[in-house]
Amino acid sequence: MSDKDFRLTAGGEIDRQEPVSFRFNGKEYRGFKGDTLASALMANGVRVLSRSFKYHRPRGTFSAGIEECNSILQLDRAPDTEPNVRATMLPIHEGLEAFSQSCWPSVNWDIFSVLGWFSRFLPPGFYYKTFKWPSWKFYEPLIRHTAGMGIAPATQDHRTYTRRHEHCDVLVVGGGAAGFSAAVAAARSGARVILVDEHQCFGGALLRDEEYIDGVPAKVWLESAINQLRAYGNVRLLSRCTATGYYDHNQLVLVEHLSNESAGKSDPVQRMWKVRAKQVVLATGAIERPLVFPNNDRPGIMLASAVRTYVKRYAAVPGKKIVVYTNNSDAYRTAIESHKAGIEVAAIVDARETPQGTSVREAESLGIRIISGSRILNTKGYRGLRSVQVAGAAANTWINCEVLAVSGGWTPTVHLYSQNGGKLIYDQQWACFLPQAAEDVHCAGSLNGKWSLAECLGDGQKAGTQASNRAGFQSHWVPDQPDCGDIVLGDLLPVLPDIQTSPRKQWVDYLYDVTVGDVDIAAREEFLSIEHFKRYTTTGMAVDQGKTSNVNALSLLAQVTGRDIPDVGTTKFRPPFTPVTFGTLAGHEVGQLYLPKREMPCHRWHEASGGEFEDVGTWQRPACYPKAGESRDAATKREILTVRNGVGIFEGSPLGKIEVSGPDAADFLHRIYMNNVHSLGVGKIRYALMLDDAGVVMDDGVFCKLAENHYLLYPTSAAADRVALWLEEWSQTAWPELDIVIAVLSSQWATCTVSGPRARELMQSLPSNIDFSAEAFPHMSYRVGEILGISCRISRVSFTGEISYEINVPASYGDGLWSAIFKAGEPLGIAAYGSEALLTLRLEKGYLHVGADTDGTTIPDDIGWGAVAMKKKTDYVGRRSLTLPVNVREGRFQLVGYELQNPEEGEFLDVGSHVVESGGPEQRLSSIGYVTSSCFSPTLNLPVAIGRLLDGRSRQGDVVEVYSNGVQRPAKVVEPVFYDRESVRVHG
Amino acid sequence: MLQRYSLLSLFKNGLTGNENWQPTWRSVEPKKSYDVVIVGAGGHGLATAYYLARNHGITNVAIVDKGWIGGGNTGRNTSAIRSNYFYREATDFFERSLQLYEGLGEELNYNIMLSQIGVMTLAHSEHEMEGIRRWANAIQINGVDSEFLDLEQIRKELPILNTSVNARYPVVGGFVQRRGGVARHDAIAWGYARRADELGADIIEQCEVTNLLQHGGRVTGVETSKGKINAGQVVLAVAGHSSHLAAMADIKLPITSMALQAMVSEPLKPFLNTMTVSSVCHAYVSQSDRGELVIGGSADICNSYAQRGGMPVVEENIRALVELYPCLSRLKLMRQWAGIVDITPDTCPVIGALPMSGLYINGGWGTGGFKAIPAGGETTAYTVAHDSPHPLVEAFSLERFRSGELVNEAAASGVAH
Amino acid sequence: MQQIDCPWCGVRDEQEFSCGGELVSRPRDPANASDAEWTDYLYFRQNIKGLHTEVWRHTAGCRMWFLVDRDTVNHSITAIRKLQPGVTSAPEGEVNE
Amino acid sequence: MDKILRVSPLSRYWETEEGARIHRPDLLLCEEPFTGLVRLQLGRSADRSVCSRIEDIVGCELPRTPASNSSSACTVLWMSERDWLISVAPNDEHALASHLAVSLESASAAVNIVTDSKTLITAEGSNVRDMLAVGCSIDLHPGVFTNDYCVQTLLGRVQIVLRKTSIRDQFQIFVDRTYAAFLWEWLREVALEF
Ligand SMILES: Cc1cc2nc3c(=O)[nH]c(=O)nc-3n(C[C@H](O)[C@H](O)[C@H](O)COP(=O)(O)OP(=O)(O)OC[C@H]3O[C@@H](n4cnc5c(N)ncnc54)[C@H](O)[C@@H]3O)c2cc1C
Ligand SMILES: NC(=O)c1ccc[n+]([C@@H]2O[C@H](COP(=O)([O-])OP(=O)(O)OC[C@H]3O[C@@H](n4cnc5c(N)ncnc54)[C@H](O)[C@@H]3O)[C@@H](O)[C@H]2O)c1
Ligand SMILES: Cc1cc2nc3c(=O)[nH]c(=O)nc-3n(C[C@H](O)[C@H](O)[C@H](O)COP(=O)(O)O)c2cc1C
Ligand SMILES: [Zn+2]
Repeated sequence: MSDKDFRLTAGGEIDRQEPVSFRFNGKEYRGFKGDTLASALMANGVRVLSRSFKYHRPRGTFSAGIEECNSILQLDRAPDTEPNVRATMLPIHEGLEAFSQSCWPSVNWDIFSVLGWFSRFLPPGFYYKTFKWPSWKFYEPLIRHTAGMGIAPATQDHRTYTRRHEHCDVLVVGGGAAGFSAAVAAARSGARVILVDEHQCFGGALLRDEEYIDGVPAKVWLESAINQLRAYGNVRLLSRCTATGYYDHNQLVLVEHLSNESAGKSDPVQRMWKVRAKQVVLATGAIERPLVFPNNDRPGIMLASAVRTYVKRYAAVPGKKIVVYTNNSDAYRTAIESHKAGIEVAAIVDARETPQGTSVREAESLGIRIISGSRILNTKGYRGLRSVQVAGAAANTWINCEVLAVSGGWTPTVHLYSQNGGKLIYDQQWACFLPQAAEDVHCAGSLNGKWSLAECLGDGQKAGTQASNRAGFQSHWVPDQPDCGDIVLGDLLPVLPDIQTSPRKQWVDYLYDVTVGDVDIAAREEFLSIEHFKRYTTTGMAVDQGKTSNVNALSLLAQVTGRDIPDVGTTKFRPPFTPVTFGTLAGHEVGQLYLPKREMPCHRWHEASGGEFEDVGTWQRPACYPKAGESRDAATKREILTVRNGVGIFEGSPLGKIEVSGPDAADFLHRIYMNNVHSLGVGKIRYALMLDDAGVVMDDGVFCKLAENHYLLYPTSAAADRVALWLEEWSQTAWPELDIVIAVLSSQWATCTVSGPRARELMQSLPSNIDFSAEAFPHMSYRVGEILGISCRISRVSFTGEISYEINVPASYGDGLWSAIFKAGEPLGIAAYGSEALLTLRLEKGYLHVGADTDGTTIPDDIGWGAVAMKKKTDYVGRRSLTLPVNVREGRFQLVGYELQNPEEGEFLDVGSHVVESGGPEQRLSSIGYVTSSCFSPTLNLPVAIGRLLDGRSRQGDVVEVYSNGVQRPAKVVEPVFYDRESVRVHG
Repeated sequence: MLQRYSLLSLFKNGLTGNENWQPTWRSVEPKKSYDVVIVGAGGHGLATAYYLARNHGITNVAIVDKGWIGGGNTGRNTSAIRSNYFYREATDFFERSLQLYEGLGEELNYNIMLSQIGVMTLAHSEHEMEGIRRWANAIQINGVDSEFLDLEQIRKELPILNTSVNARYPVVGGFVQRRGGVARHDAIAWGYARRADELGADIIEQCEVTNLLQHGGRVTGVETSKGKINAGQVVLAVAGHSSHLAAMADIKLPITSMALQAMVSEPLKPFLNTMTVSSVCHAYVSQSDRGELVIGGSADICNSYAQRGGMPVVEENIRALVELYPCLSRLKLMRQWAGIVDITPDTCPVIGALPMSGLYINGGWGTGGFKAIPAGGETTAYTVAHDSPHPLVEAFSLERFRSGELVNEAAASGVAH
Repeated sequence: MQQIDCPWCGVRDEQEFSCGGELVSRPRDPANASDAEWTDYLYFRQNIKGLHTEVWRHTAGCRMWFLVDRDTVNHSITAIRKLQPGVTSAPEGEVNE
Repeated sequence: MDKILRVSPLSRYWETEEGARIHRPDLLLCEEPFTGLVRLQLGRSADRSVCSRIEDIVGCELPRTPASNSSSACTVLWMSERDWLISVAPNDEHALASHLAVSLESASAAVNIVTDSKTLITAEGSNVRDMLAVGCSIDLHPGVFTNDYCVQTLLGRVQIVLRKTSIRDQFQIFVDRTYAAFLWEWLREVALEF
């Protein structure tokens, strides 16, 4: 190992045969397959990877996992870039390119680091205390400039993300010793098992620690456990897969990383699993906790377990000379492994007076210098640690080193457990919060405060067996007692700086630069609740969500406020456990698949005939059919005039078709509709309103009596699905005694409407057994028969004001029927008309459009149906509400027509304009009505509009002011019918 | 005497080692009795206490909260502020609130970081644009700023928005209230608390009200986890817990409690300078001063008092966000949470007397009561002090659900915020 | 996401269902119900914090309505029952459709 | 006049080279247009005898739970209480419907031909469960979703009826015709993964 070389010559789980080149901050480096970006940079001797958020201090890799708080980088070049990527979790691949964030001009020379000098003037929450004068607006752009971490990409993401739903008996989260022994136990019982781990390789702590199980290296045990599990048909093992959220009723969300390379369109980069587990085993392990001391954030200061991981797993050397600083015996393993790897271990600084444990003895026997009962007082080295100052016997000596491996004990990874509402208890001995036993969640291993391998294995077995038993499987397996050697763990001594006396620049939260001094200030200012404290100081609010900082912070807060740690408690744990890419959450349902859409049976005809589609609810409907060179307006006008003067054809398939039959059908509908149902004769059609129980008009549609106690309802297109559910709801919940059947047949039928003065002529030209003459088939009646050899149902109802035939045929004949009619109509000059034309046609005739001309306050009387509503004496849905005070008083918004005064050619009132009045001392404008439908009528060559107006019926003939976007126009209040007031034409 | 906050005070305190900062408020133990007990130290409860003292000289007031102040919806909302309501009653009220917000930082001597980035409502079809026109015109008529935007203007103001005509739901236009924006949620609670405390009110945390004391049809105090507290008048300002508290006096309310979720992305360098709202792509988003995107959407589907939500809404919100801003798909969700909102049938609040003498409610804020905090506090204080409703909230009495005189904003504010 | 055990179809994800809110009963004789009784039914809710009974419909499945006893604090479901004839509840209008 | 052609909702794909088919390794989806469908619904008063009359006609028991029963002529799928969907070979639905209608004459019942309201997509291959699981939250494990089991559920947010046939790794997806094209596009996108 030369001076420049930070890679051990042997060992590690990297593939030295497969070099990988990548770039960091523009410079090219080489690593090996199996490296993470962090390990590869370490092996290249790169120490400064980032700058901190507030003071822009240089920072290096701190951990080897998801808890990373420093090495958070920008991946790929703008604009196709991805911010906030953890270098510790990212496997490198050829061509990878990464950058430091939050620094300028470079990570080594960052101009904003001057902020560090002013830190005393930037206490926590300083922004609440200033920038108020002249206004926040004035300072905000400046402050914002310093905010944020990565840069958002500016281009569309072309990667795909997929998902999978899955069910299992036992889900095991965590692929360490505990997780695997749980999975094996559960799988043996025959249960369906899923095991997930967020890392590339399974094994958890086994990948860094030299351990033996029953005499064989733990890695061999792991290998055999993996193989054993793979052999079961019912087991799924997922690596690079994080359980991010634990939701109601045992639903867990897993995010699986599939590949890194900028993949082709068909290869999803991530998969979100939504798992419903009967039982859950959490074996999420523990995260090592840093120690808090002055200048504890320098590049080269790392978690002790991480140092071990880099050395053992990646054969990467964080530095040539190491000091270990610990309050427990576990970190001695770092000294031992480093020593064995040939790295100089300058000393182990142990806060405890008399360190004990197997690893302590081993370190001693290797001749490693142990300074017990001591502390680190300070550190030096701006862009990389150079030396540490050690308190105690040797009179505060400075020891040179490049790496300080710290361990303040372990924090069980309780996140998922707590997300699900699990309660925590504080363990004094190990100074950490542990899960309490819970019903359908089984915790195991370090998560449970089990620190030795043997205990973890046993705990895992127990959890796996319990879980499968509770899921209904009998596990007859007698747990074996793994022999992991005689390990003595030693104890742990919590060490916290004394806030009152010690320097302020000791970092608690690295990412957001929260220091010991900040804890003190927040406490002084009464931010005593841990939740207030978090928000005021921003501890734990950055991308790592405080994985390494939260426990130190709350312990310090407890100390400074003289409370016990359990009384301070933790902040709330929330999903996701680690951040989740938006694309993964969106899945396939973006772009054209964003929301389901519906096509009408004659869709392809419209498409082929130049129909311009628009979304009407979920439907794709042609708005109009412009011919080559024709504008939309011109097309619509042509379509309207064709319907008024000749014949047009319209697809009305979205209309609902619901049949209600059975002995009580008439009674049922009589309770549903506002209008009388009993008085309708067979073969006849009636227009009727449906109200909700608050008396508000919900739908207007027609219904037809097919036979005694057999009705066909045609709710409007917009309400078709809702009305079907509505009928079922009343039948099931309110009047289950009524014997009826509700058949929802809306999709079975295509509806082609032929409308216009020559509609009859056209119908009569088609081969049919139906007599279309005016006498035989009058308006508002209904016939069943055959047309063009297809069985059909035809109703004579009109939404245009012209003679209309709504022809219903089984949907698969719709397109054929339409084409045939269109062909037959060509000699008559037939035109297809779209939804735009229909809106104008119905407006000219004053036909109401529920939902547009009415809203959630409109009752029948407001639209002129008051008398009918009150005529029916028996109860129906909504009737009782019509007599509430609000519905019988003066001052309601009533349906009226408006005639724009002195219009220019083609001009009409804006839909959405208001009728205004001014009054009061300040002559303030107020709205007394609206325009709800409006157009320039090509038929009448006049602007027409309808809407609602305060006491509108008594204002007929008045000229009112209509307001839209600053402009007022006079309009006359008229009857809301403009064309064929006597309805001669429909009846023709 | 209140310690004034300013650049100078920061400097001075910096020089003296930051050791002289005073408590922002005093969290105290309850006295035996108060003139007014306010239940709930959210924005509305704290503001009520402040205005009771400032405008009406009533200072023998306690604000009790079962947890920490501002820990309810005030501390967990997406902090959208606007006054673009449809009905006159609502507009006047929310406009008053916005005006108070505009001077609040100065008034409280606390930077609430009001950021008037504008709230832009998008329309995705001609038909939707018609509805929006009706809404925006109503706002203009009511004397509040609202500006129509056509597609070109929107493109210019928001180049990263997906304005392709081939989008599944292409944007066709919209309108913006420029004075709308966001404010720092926590600062509202802390700022009001600091001043209410200074003016004499007692802030009592970790004190759950477990019963309402009554005598002869009149409320006489509250039973709490810290014992009995007598009171001349009691105000319920407990948002999602309104029904639960009112039930202690056998009063039923027209309120349903539901979980409303919000979520944040990882922090990013500023790139989004407007809040957008869309009802088709049902999500609203803004970027905070710390850099994270703050995202909200619709409520979870059923009654809930659990302050957490489920995945369906998260997926729906993010999907909508990615649909509006396809370039955001590589960003990551950092945290999701929920609050319990108190939804009324007309989505307007209930403020005023309850059918028990001395008992008042400030609630029913549903998904949009953060923007209402200053006016809510001001009018509630008035209503309590005069035992008669403030003119701005006469329309929002409980009685309207008996006569049917709802203020049906549901139609106007299609998106929850 | 919650899971609801449809009495007909079995356990399904919440997304297949619509929640109709707490169980309320429509006055038997609306014409003779007072305004107070009627508006009680229309607008006022107990909105219980804890165990309550509510109505759900399996909208994407069998489209049947049924009763669920669910704790609104922790979302645990203790019982699910079919609507018995005679047990009436009021349709909820526009809820979540 | 020309005879009027029937058009399936996926007709546009039939005109392409591969037809309304999605072919991936170990996965095949295909529309089976015009599969005959009859919807049978009974009112409250319909009793056991009505059911046995029907069972005589369809040749198998009416399932009472989310499942299907088959006879040589048809498959009966449970839809809801007193509500079944019966699938038969194309064009056989007319005879079945009139047969049922005649025998149910006086009972409170509805028999409707609904062939045109849905289309049938068969999905098969060893990847079929994984593919369905992309957008369907039902447990598709062969030990749970057994042969003849059938459910109404959501696939890619579209309502479907999903039935396991007796053929290994084969499912039937009945989808509303108006949503069929959307679902097909969704399936095509999702299938790319396999
Ligand atoms: C996710 C989300 C997003 C939102 N987004 C917006 C938005 O963008 N814009 C907007 O204007 N509004 C928004 N809102 C609504 C807004 O947050 C609330 O309407 C507003 O904060 C309500 O304030 P409050 O003071 O009434 O209630 P809260 O802040 O909830 O305060 C009520 C307090 O009462 C306490 N309490 C409850 N029960 C008891 C008891 N028994 N004893 C003692 N104390 C008790 C609680 O602990 C709580 O602190 C949102 C809400 C949520 C949840
Ligand atoms: N002696 C000590 O002080 C001490 C302390 C800690 C750990 N240990 C050792 O560590 C081992 C603990 O075993 P273990 O199995 O409990 O833990 P582990 O740390 O070995 O394994 C847990 C695994 O779960 C993964 N994980 C955590 N949360 C996850 C999530 N949400 N989604 C996916 N993966 C997730 C982690 O990345 C890790 O790989 C034992 O060998 C023990 O001796 C010892
Ligand atoms: C406007 C706003 C911005 C937030 N930004 C962050 C953030 O940057 N980081 C973070 O961890 N949480 C952030 N939160 C969420 C809080 O951490 C917390 O989840 C929320 O206030 C609800 O509280 P609870 O999770 O403790 O229940 C933010 C919350 C709000 C309301
Ligand atoms: Zn069901």
